[in-house]
Amino acid sequence: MTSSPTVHQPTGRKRSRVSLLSGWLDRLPQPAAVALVVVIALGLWQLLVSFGGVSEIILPSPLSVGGQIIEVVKQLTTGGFLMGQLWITVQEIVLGFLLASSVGFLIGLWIGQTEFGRKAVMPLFVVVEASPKIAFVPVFIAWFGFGIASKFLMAAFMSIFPVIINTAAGMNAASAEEIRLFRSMRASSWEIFWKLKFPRALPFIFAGLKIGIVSAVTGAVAAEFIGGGVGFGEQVRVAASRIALDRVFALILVLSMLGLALFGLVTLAQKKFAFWDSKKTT
Amino acid sequence: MTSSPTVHQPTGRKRSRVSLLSGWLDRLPQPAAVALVVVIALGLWQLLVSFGGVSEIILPSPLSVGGQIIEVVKQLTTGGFLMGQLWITVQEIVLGFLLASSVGFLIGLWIGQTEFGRKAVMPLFVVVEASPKIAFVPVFIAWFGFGIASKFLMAAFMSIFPVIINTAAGMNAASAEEIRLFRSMRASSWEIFWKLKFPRALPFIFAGLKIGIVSAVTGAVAAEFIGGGVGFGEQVRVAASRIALDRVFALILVLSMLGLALFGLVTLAQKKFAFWDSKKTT
Amino acid sequence: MDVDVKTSYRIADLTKSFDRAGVVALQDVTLDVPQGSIISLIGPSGCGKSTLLSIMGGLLSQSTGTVELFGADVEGPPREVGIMFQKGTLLPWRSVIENILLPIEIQSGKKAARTARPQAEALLTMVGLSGSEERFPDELSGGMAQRAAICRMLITEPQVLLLDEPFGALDELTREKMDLEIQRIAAAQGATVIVVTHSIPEAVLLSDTVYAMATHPGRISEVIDIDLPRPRELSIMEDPAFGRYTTRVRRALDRGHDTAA
Amino acid sequence: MDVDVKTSYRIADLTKSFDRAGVVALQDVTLDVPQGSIISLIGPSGCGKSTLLSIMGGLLSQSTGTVELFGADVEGPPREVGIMFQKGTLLPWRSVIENILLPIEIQSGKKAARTARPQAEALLTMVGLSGSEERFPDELSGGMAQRAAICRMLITEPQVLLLDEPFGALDELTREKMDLEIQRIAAAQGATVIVVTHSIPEAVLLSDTVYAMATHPGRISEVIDIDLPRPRELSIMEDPAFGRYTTRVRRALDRGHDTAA
Amino acid sequence: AEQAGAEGGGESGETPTLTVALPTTSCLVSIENYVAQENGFFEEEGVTINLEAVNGSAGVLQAIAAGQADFGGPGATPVLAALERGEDIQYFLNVRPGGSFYLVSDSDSGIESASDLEGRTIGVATADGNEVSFVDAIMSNEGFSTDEYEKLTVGEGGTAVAAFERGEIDAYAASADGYATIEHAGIDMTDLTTDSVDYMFGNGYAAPAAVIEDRPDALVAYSRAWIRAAELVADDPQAALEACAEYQPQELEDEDYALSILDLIKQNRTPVHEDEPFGHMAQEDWDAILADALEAEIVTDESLDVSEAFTNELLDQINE
Ligand SMILES: Nc1ncnc2c1ncn2[C@@H]1O[C@H](COP(=O)(O)OP(=O)(O)OP(=O)(O)O)[C@@H](O)[C@H]1O
Ligand SMILES: Nc1ncnc2c1ncn2[C@@H]1O[C@H](COP(=O)(O)OP(=O)(O)OP(=O)(O)O)[C@@H](O)[C@H]1O
Ligand SMILES: Cc1ncc(C[n+]2csc(CCO)c2C)c(N)n1
Ligand SMILES: [Mg+2]
Ligand SMILES: [Mg+2]
Repeated sequence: MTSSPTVHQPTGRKRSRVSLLSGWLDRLPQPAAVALVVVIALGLWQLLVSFGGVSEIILPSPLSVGGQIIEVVKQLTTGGFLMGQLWITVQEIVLGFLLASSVGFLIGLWIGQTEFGRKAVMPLFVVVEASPKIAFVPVFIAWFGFGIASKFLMAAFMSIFPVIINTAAGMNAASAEEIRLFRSMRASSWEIFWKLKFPRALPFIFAGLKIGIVSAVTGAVAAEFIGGGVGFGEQVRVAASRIALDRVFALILVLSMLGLALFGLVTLAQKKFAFWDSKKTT
Repeated sequence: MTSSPTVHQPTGRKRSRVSLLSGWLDRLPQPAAVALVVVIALGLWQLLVSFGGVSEIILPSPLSVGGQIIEVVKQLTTGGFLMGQLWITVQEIVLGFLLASSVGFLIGLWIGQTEFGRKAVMPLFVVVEASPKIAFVPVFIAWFGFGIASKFLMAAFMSIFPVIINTAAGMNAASAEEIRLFRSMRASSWEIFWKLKFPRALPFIFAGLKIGIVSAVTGAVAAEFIGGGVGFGEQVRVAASRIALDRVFALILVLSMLGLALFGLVTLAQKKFAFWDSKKTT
Repeated sequence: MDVDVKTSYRIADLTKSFDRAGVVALQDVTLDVPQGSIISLIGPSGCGKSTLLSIMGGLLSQSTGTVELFGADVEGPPREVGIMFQKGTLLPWRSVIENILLPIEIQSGKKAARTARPQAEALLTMVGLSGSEERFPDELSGGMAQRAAICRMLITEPQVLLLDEPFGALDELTREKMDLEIQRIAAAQGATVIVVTHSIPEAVLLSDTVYAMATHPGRISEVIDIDLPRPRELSIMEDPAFGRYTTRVRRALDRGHDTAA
Repeated sequence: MDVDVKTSYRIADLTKSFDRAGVVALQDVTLDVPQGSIISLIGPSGCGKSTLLSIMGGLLSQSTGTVELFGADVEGPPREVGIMFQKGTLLPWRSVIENILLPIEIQSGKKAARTARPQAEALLTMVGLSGSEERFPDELSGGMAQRAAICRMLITEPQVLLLDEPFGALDELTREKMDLEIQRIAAAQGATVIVVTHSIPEAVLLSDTVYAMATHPGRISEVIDIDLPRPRELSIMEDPAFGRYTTRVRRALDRGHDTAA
Repeated sequence: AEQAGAEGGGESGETPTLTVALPTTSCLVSIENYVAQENGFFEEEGVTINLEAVNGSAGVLQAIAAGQADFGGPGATPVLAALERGEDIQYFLNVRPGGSFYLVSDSDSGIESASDLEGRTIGVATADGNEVSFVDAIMSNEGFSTDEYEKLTVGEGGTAVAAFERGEIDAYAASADGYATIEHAGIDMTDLTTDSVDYMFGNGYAAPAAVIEDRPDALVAYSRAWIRAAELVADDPQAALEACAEYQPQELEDEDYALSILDLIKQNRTPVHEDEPFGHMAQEDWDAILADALEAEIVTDESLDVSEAFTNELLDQINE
């Protein structure tokens, strides 16, 4: 919705070679840019394997991982076992993220909006967050059983903190003038929050959600690692315990692509809901 | 440095009971507020243990954990073994955090400042972050051995993402007018960054650092969990496998207090470096 | 103290200091504003005009002294008051019309805001912004943004208007038109208007009373009653009496400028 | 085209449209600014004054047409130009004096900024802000912030000044004083000044040429040369010629106001 | 704690339902359970079993304490630790009497026996519990005190391999699957285990005393089915592998690897006390394990009564 008129680049000195390269990179279309990065990453990876002095059972080569990816995708597309495991993990991630983002948002508000929250509630959450959360897996299993409940709660537990901290930080983003304007209109705290502070906090909140969604992926997987049982993370663990490293990496890549897709969804939501904050003319 | 003149509370309706309570809570001095929260948390915890049907080998009672805390503190203050383990972990955390915050800051800049970063580098980091990072522990150990190098690198690895995402988000925080002002002064990209975008990004960056420092604590501990060897996290694991849950919780609490202290340091730094962004008059 | 129904604001011995900056922004300000009158505050930059308006609007508390509106102490933004600030401050995520309807939405909900849309459109037409309803603030010129902010303040038809340099970014013609509109609105609704301005002709054209302020410390230095018939037209500016008033106000201002400023 | 050393800006057939908003902000603007002259742009709100200034300042690119400064195409903020925007925009984390020294710091480093501190203090004294060096922007009144922004623009002693309603938030007296300062600075440094203003007397007092603009679409509607001797004093405003010029400018403005605005 | 399977348990006429918490999510390591389940042995013996897998003995004991599982397969030492903490949990079936740990070295290292390990570094998966006692027991039997060799915690799987590759360890205390895995990773292993650790049996099955008291028949039924399955695994390992197809197909992808694990597990099932019925536990073995646990400070109460930790009283019915 915001217009972005063409602007001049700052000139003056001649453009350096670095900025020429960087300009060229910036103008690459996304698929080409991603392809470039992927090729470089794979190249580095292959170099590490070839010259890094690490055997394939510790760091597999891109090639053997590629073969395993084909294998994994084949197993996934033919449905059945692996697809079922993935589906379980997807549910854990999505439920965990939804829970973490909603509860984390509320706690973030509490911390960001009240002195009491800042002074007393925040330390509590810092203490909880600073503990190795996997130590709580048995407690979760004890209360919520072996099913996905304990796993998605763990995923939520592991992804809630970034949402809390960023929401709290965002509550400070509205300017003093804006708050004065709202107060002059006799806006209730609720309206100041909902119509001013919340929109102003969106860039913070979305940064928190982006960290959160990715943490939910690793949270669900970690819960499966420790809590045992089923799910895609468990498959990674089994592969790892077999030292089938190429398989481990292939499975991880599938999970990561899932994470990237979910991250993309959050980014899309940000574009939609914080449209007015999109890239400023530089 | 900013002046905060006294302001009226919005009136109109009579204050609700909720807001009276909340006002009272907000005016509590910090020690009292923290004490209140701690007492409530301990009370709930004791209730869960007493009536939640949870055995002591799953969730120990506050009382027995209290006993263990005294024990742990005693062992710590008399120096020797446990203190040595804690010191190892502290080093891992601090080194890991310093590495994560500096490298994460640079990568965040790259992502926040360039199209190429946003389109191609960011997805790479999302993919890496969405993978269960503990799966890389063997690789780290293969390269860096069982000493603290592999552990603090793991801690850095686990805490870098929040710094990246928040730094990148913060790069968008300067207003269009401010950027125009700097361009009119023929500021170089470097100066626009250093004198404008960076200060404006500080609230974001500090939120990222706050998440990062806490993640570094859990990262170091997780690395010790998986990678074996020494350190405080390993002590937790030993206690856990002994099913000495009271000991586990006591050790975790010590770690958490350490996390809280480091978090407090970051908050202090924020107050100092982003003084102009401190609490706005509500 | 007896409540005088003819008085809107009654300010007595008001002092305001900003301790941190070590500034006495206002000293011993005493001021009665009859209901339905238009008064203006004029004075050198930094003499405390905005501070006084903020205190009257219940957004800032005085250090000492009393501020009453319709006989009641001002302890927060009073229901009857609409304020327009020196900085317009439109919300970037709302279109122009949504910005204007914001006070309605806040005070009476979204439905009421939808219902009030025709009034908002009429206001936009009045200030010369019809057709810009759906534009966003960053697409407006400085003066357009200021006019949108005026509409936002007028939409609730407040009984008391506090205006802080409302027309500073407008050209003279638009500004004079706006002055007449304010006069018309005040007369039609019996509203009281307190306006901060730097334009001497505007102060004389609009006001029943002009309060000239002086600085270091900020205070009221002179009170000039403007005895010109209402409704006033622009042609009144040709009137010799108008000229005499502007000269008086100008002299008062000169005296208010201390050597430091 | 031959380079005329006597010309600073040479603008030909400039058009600017904001496609997204569907607005033609400027159409067929042609304009030569002799070096060392002071010109002003005056016109109804939204007629494209700020847009034109932004283009001249190399901050926005025109849709069509050419903009040259000293014979070279403007393709970014030119070295010789200092701009003051309609919104002052001080950085909240810098004290007043640090804000003023910012352009020096950016162009010549921290050491140069320290060295230039006396000049900054002199400028602050000139605008009546001495003593506020160490205050922070949120402790300033609107007019004080505007004056600080003026100092920030003047500190680099630019050869060309682009000023967008620089004195809009100042009282008339301070404003007139500032006008004289600008004239003095321009004469002393041989600087070219292009100023957007809504004040007709200010335009006449300052300018060698007044460009009256009209809206829908934004364009230059009339060019009025002001043949008054320099240096001008405030007393010149009593001169009947001055009155005639203000009337001419006012008429031009009247004509520039289309029915919609 | 309430019992997970209680809904079907008490009422007559219905098959009792029990939930078992297995200490590993590996299907191969707990193959007997999956074979019994897939072949309907549990039902045939008159019990319905839910298999739940967690990661490690602590998880098993916690799941039992939480009532999420009725019984499970913890190690002996963790059971002693739980006992000390007031959980009245008892072993009723020792299914790995042959033990489940191996001390192995890289065959290329020239280390042929435990006696070659003087001054060397021995990797252990975790710094706690069983592996440590296991290593110390073997080494002290060779006449070495604990300061005559190093122990290094290196984790399992990949990190253990990395430790060998970096030359940080000369030997490693592995469980059956760990052994098979490292070998499968291409490092040729030499088994250095001596019979001095015969007393150290592997994970068996344990239940709260109340369950053993109230529902012995269900536990017996489970155990009988388990033993039938074990026989099937021994007779036709290839066929047994099928049972894992649904639970952990990944483990079957390399049949050699899978079969080598089954072979190692078969050794684990071989009784040390030959005249006793399968599942039997000897008081002296428990005493030795308790001594190790006290030595390692996993248990601190020297007066702990090991006879509380196990019961052989179901074995007659089970083996009848
Ligand atoms: N928040 C604050 N903290 C400290 N000092 C302040 C604050 N706000 C205003 N002041 C000081 O109070 C004095 C009066 O400020 P005020 O904004 O009321 O002036 P004003 O009359 O509105 O001026 P202008 O015409 O320039 O807007 C000034 O000296 C200003 O620096
Ligand atoms: N970024 C933008 N996107 C879309 N339209 C714009 C943008 N900036 C300005 N405009 C439009 O261009 C026209 C000219 O704007 P400009 O700011 O130049 O006016 P102005 O003459 O400076 O007015 P004022 O006196 O009110 O400041 C206006 O109609 C405005 O809405
Ligand atoms: C029935 C049975 N299950 C697992 C193992 C092997 N195992 C898997 S996890 C672990 C350590 C848990 O304390 C051990 C020893 C076994 N030998 N017997
Ligand atoms: Mg003001
Ligand atoms: Mg403008």
